Amino acid sequence: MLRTTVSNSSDSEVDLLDDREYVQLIDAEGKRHANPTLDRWIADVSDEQLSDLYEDMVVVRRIDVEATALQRQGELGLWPPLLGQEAAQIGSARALRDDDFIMPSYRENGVAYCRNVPLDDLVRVWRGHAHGSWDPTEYRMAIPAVIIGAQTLHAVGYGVGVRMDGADSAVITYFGDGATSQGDTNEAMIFAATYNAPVVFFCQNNHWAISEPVRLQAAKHISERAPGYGIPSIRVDGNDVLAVMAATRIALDRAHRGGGPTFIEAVTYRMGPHTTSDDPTRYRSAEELAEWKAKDPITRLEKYFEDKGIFTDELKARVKAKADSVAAEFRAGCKGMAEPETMSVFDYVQIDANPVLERQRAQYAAYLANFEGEE
Amino acid sequence: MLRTTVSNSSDSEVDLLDDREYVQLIDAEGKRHANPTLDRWIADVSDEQLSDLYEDMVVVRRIDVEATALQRQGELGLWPPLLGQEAAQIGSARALRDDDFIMPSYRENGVAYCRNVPLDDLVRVWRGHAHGSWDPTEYRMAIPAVIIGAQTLHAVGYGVGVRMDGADSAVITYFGDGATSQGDTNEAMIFAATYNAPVVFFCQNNHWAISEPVRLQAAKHISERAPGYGIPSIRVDGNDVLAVMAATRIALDRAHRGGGPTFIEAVTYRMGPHTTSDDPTRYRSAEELAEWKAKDPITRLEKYFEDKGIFTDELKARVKAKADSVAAEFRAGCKGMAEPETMSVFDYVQIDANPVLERQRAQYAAYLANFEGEE
Amino acid sequence: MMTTTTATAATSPTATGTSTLTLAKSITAGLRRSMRDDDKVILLGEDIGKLGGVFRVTDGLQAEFGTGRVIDTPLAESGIIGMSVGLAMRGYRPVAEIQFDGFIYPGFDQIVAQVAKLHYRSRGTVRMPITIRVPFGGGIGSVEHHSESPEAYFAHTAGLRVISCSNPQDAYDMLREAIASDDPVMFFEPKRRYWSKGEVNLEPEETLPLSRARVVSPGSDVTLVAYGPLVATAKNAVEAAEDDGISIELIDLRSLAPIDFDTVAASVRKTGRLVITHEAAQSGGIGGEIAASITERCFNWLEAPPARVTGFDTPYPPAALEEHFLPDLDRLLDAVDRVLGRPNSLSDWED
Amino acid sequence: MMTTTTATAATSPTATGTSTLTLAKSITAGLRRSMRDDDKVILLGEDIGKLGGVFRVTDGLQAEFGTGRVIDTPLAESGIIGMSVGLAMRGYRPVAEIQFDGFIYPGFDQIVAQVAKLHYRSRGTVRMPITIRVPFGGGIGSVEHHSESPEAYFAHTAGLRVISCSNPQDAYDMLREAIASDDPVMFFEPKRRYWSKGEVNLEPEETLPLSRARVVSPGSDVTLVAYGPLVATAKNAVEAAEDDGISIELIDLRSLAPIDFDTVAASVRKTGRLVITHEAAQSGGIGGEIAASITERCFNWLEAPPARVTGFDTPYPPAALEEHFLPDLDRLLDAVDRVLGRPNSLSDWED
Ligand SMILES: Cc1ncc(C[n+]2csc(CCOP(=O)(O)OP(=O)(O)O)c2C)c(N)n1
Ligand SMILES: Cc1ncc(C[n+]2csc(CCOP(=O)(O)OP(=O)(O)O)c2C)c(N)n1
Ligand SMILES: [Mg+2]
Ligand SMILES: [Mg+2]
Repeated sequence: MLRTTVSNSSDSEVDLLDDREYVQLIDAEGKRHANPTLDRWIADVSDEQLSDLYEDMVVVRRIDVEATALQRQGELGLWPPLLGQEAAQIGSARALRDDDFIMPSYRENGVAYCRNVPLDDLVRVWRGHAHGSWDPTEYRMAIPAVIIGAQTLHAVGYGVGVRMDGADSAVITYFGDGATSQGDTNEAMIFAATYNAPVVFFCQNNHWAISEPVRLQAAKHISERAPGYGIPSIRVDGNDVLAVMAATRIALDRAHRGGGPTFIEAVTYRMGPHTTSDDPTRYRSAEELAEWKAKDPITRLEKYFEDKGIFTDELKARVKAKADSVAAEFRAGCKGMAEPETMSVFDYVQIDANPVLERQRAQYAAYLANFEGEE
Repeated sequence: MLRTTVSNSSDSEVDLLDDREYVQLIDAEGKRHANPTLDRWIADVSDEQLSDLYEDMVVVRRIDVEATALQRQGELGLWPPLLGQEAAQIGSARALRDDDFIMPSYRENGVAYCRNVPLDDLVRVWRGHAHGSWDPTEYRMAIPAVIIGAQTLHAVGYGVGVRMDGADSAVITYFGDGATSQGDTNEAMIFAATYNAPVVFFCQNNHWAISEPVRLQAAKHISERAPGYGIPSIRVDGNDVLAVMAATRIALDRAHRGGGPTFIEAVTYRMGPHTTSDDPTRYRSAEELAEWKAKDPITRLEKYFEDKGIFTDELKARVKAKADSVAAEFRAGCKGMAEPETMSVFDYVQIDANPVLERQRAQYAAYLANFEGEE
Repeated sequence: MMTTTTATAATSPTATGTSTLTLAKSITAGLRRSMRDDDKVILLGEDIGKLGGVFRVTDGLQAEFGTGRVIDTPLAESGIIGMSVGLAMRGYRPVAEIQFDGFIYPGFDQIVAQVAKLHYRSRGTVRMPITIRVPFGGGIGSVEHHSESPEAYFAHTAGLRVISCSNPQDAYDMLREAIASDDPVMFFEPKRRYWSKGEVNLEPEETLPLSRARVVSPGSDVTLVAYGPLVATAKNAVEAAEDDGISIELIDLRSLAPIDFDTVAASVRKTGRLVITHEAAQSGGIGGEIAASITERCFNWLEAPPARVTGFDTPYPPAALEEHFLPDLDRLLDAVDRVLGRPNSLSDWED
Repeated sequence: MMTTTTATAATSPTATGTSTLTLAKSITAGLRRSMRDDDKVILLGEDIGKLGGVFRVTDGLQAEFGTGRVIDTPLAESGIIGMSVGLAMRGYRPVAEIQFDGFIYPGFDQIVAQVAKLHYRSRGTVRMPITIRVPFGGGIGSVEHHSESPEAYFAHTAGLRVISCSNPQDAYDMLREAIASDDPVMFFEPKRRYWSKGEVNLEPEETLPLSRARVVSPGSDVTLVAYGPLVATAKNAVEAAEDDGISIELIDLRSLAPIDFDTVAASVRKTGRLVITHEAAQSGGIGGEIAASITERCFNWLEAPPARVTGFDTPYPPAALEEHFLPDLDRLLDAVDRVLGRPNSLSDWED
């Protein structure tokens, strides 16, 4: 698997911040560009492994498409598509060690997939059955944070705890371009720098925060902020799975070796609506969307494979079969989900006994009992 | 007076940020150093005007000393000394135009002095008579903000309002090194950059936030943060009144001309305790204090004057007389302050009628009436 | 999180006269009217410009008034409120939109420590004519943080006026009065009633003062106090009880701080019985304050202890369970029975 | 803002047995003991290291446990709480200090939306054994933001336990139990009682459970409920009333969420009269919740409406006026007279 990094990061490697551009290995046309700094970090990634990453992206896109369809069918209340952000999520998630912890926002379903979170747990929240689906300890991934920016501080606290334990794992926290305006995200950078916390700040700059373009949040590149706090940063083509993986490995390596926090701005695009309730035609142009469709993270890999002559029918068939089977399982899991128990409204508020709440529970049970036998 | 600026700022002028040092015109030994960028901004400052600035600093220090004494005598509950920060406050405040608005924290008594805030209004709050002393509109200076960082956002809103009005005045907001860790201060930079607000962020880095050294808040120079948000910054010797004035003029000029926000880090030192209740011996060394005493903002000007042969007995006498008279007025104003009216507890909560509160007021009045005639 | 589109538009508001409007559109009309009347009124918030807000309440306003008066802000609630404070100090009347109830907390400090207290702090020299609009409450099947009822936090904060509307006409009138007030006003909008329609007179001759509760329907047996989204539920309860021969006096509280105790007390002195309902958790909710204050004022008139029908002391539950959290018709009627001493769910209850 | 030095130290705590300690020093002792017993307990906050906190409550702890377990943080309350959440997720038991009551609001979002709800959100898989220490209340002649009583905000927040101690022994015991609890606990410390002394058994055999109120002194005529700083004031009232032949049963509430209504109700069923006191503003304060809930439970026992003696619905006033805001002995006795139907300040009051 793709979990061991091949070399140690140096501080110059994380200064891959360029004023206008980002680092890239595979461009929108599927062309592979050499980059001496990044290359050695993905030297171990064989074509076979790259096709695994490709499969991940295709499967995750399929999950996303299925979920959007399930929402239209009334099976889900809402869904936040990650369409277009597959490379950013898969490239970073597949760079993680098993013991690295993930503090996500609500859009990281691709990341959760990489962590083998059960498929129905990806939609439990969006079906309205729960506020959080899985046990974070089991998957080394917290449940999604909806309050923008909140999880970035949790990542710092968790990371400080990791160091206190004498462990060398890292924490990666995902957030959007909009989230960089929240006080919490800025405080997280400050705290992380102060405590040299092993945190990777992974910003998916998908160019939009609901209807607000990124220029409303940031007058310069988002990645240009972190250095002022003493946190090195990398701006990477977020639609280039290989470059994302390299950048994340550099950052993780620093964290694992006690080098402290790193900031990654993955430049990508939210090709879908903010959520299934959103109407992006109100605020963005068809041209902009078309421009970004041309930079699609999946098609560029297909071009790359084609150019190399390895986009075989076998590969296509394998990936399709996987996507189909995941989709079927996903749909069935969603539709077959058991409704939560009525009285679970009162569960897990607190651990210690709360007599006031117990009284409410008992009274409500007595109230419900009134209706027993009715129709 | 010192209110007109002599030339227009260019963007390169505000890039006076050096990785290790700060810009300076008069050093700790009273030596004047040429600085082509800064010099033209204070070319109009004659020796006479410099001696006015000197007088301001001496008077403000005297107020500070008197206030500390008044606290010891039980006349004040508390006092936050500005000892050591006179140049930062006088240099910046005297750079302001009359129509520039000030959003201060609690330590800007030197700034308030420059705005002719009545002397007793400087201590009304610290005597426990009021939460705020003066009418902000009258002095174009808000009442102090005690909640760290809050006023920086007010400055942005005010500044956006100024531009909406079609006016060309600026807003300067004062805050400490500690305040740069608060979410609000960071959000203020983001909002200011987004709206190109005419705001001067004036950080008095006095090296301490109560007992916490600045390195706990910032891994790099504080001034290095703003550029990442698209805000040019200047790091200036905050104990050099002339350099502070030049830096502030550059920043104000940008604001007046629609150039947007600028960040100034004035490197200074809190020579006293955080407040009169604080015991700095618990957390900082005598050596550090001695080191900074050698950089005193007032004595360096005296040396400068001496070197120039203009530290005349007349000047000394004039400044002493002024300080003495201000001190006398200040003491008398403090001690002679009328106690607030009992029932004013209920005043100014809201403008519109509040029957619930009125009932409480009436009931409390009835309650107090019970005691009338007692002892 | 959620971007909800408006239900098919009601009659669009004309400049004057009466229109049929949804509650959401009557807020739009109120904003538009306030902005036309006073050019110091400006709107700011997340996604309120081109998108018109996730509920489309500000739809069309940026087109009419420009980006200078309908301002999309960076994603930071403390920033939105703090910027509003500065604008107010400069003489503006900011109307800030908080996207959903559950996102108000990052702005809590600026609201509680600045907006609420600056007038007091400055001994009357500073005014904070800020309106903070908050779509609140549950019942829309949404995810976490999108269904909360945080009004009690603000009602406990001296210096703030807290109001909530329940129908399109009040939405229009109260919002305009809130914006015109020199005090800061927290304006809680019952989001699940955004699409409910009503006749709205856009040129009302006289309106009920902002701080006054409204007797929605007179009655003699029980006083029922509701506000915001639950007024509609309470109306159903009034009708259902009527069929049962019970006469409920329904009061729409409208102002949650200060509370119009005179109106409630007058009613309770007539009926001797009080039921209060809100979606917020029971402990520390506004219902407790009303029960306590009315007991203080009407002790000798009360035939039964005031009953509260509220959300439970739990976080707002997932959508699939919200019907078991939200007060509904049956729970209201159950409480009416209880205060009347009729058999009800707690008849055999042992404490 | 204010850095207050401790009054001259009381007997310093020995490892075991009973000592005379100030309330502040008993908190120090409680922290030390919890840290010794469990190395997952870590402290974080502003100025808690070398300085020992502005009230010196953490004095000596960084020297004993090192900078790894007594952590000075950057100046940001949201950061302090958010970092605590992450530490808790990693298995630590953070004890966060908020320097003064009025500085908790920047951390409000992390407390209300994360600390309080993560256990519920995660369906029990995540625990938040976080203690948030807050010196609160007035009476110390301080400047604005240093004398507030924000407890009702948290008591209205499902998922939080809210407690307040009134004496050194409880301070020691309750703090230890709070830290040992797997629930998040808001620990409100009555700062103006920091220097009051008492005997503290550092090895108590048995302690009253955290959620239980304490009957401080039994009585038969009136039940008086207080917590935190006002328990001492209430004790004086009990004595003064005794001289007047009135027997007050004083209850120290200790737990503000959940409230131990069983203990209060049992008392009111005996006395028939209830007075509640707190420093926080009356509207929406905890007193209203108690009055409402006790009226609900004890309607037939009550001889008079529960009376509240509280701060007014104003911001906390300047120090020179605080005596006219804070409940004191006379105002308590006045309310006792009122519930007893004796002549009192409101005898001729017209509503
Ligand atoms: C504190 C807070 N304020 C507002 C929201 C509403 N909201 C949800 S997502 C979103 C935009 C987030 O944009 P970004 O951070 O770029 O992430 P993206 O959705 O693009 O992945 C907003 C405003 C929220 N969830 N939390
Ligand atoms: C939100 C908030 N948290 C904590 C405090 C307590 N406090 C008052 S001053 C201060 C230190 C401020 O340091 P800095 O910003 O450097 O300003 P300085 O006092 O050095 O002028 C602290 C922690 C406060 N006033 N507000
Ligand atoms: Mg985005
Ligand atoms: Mg400082």
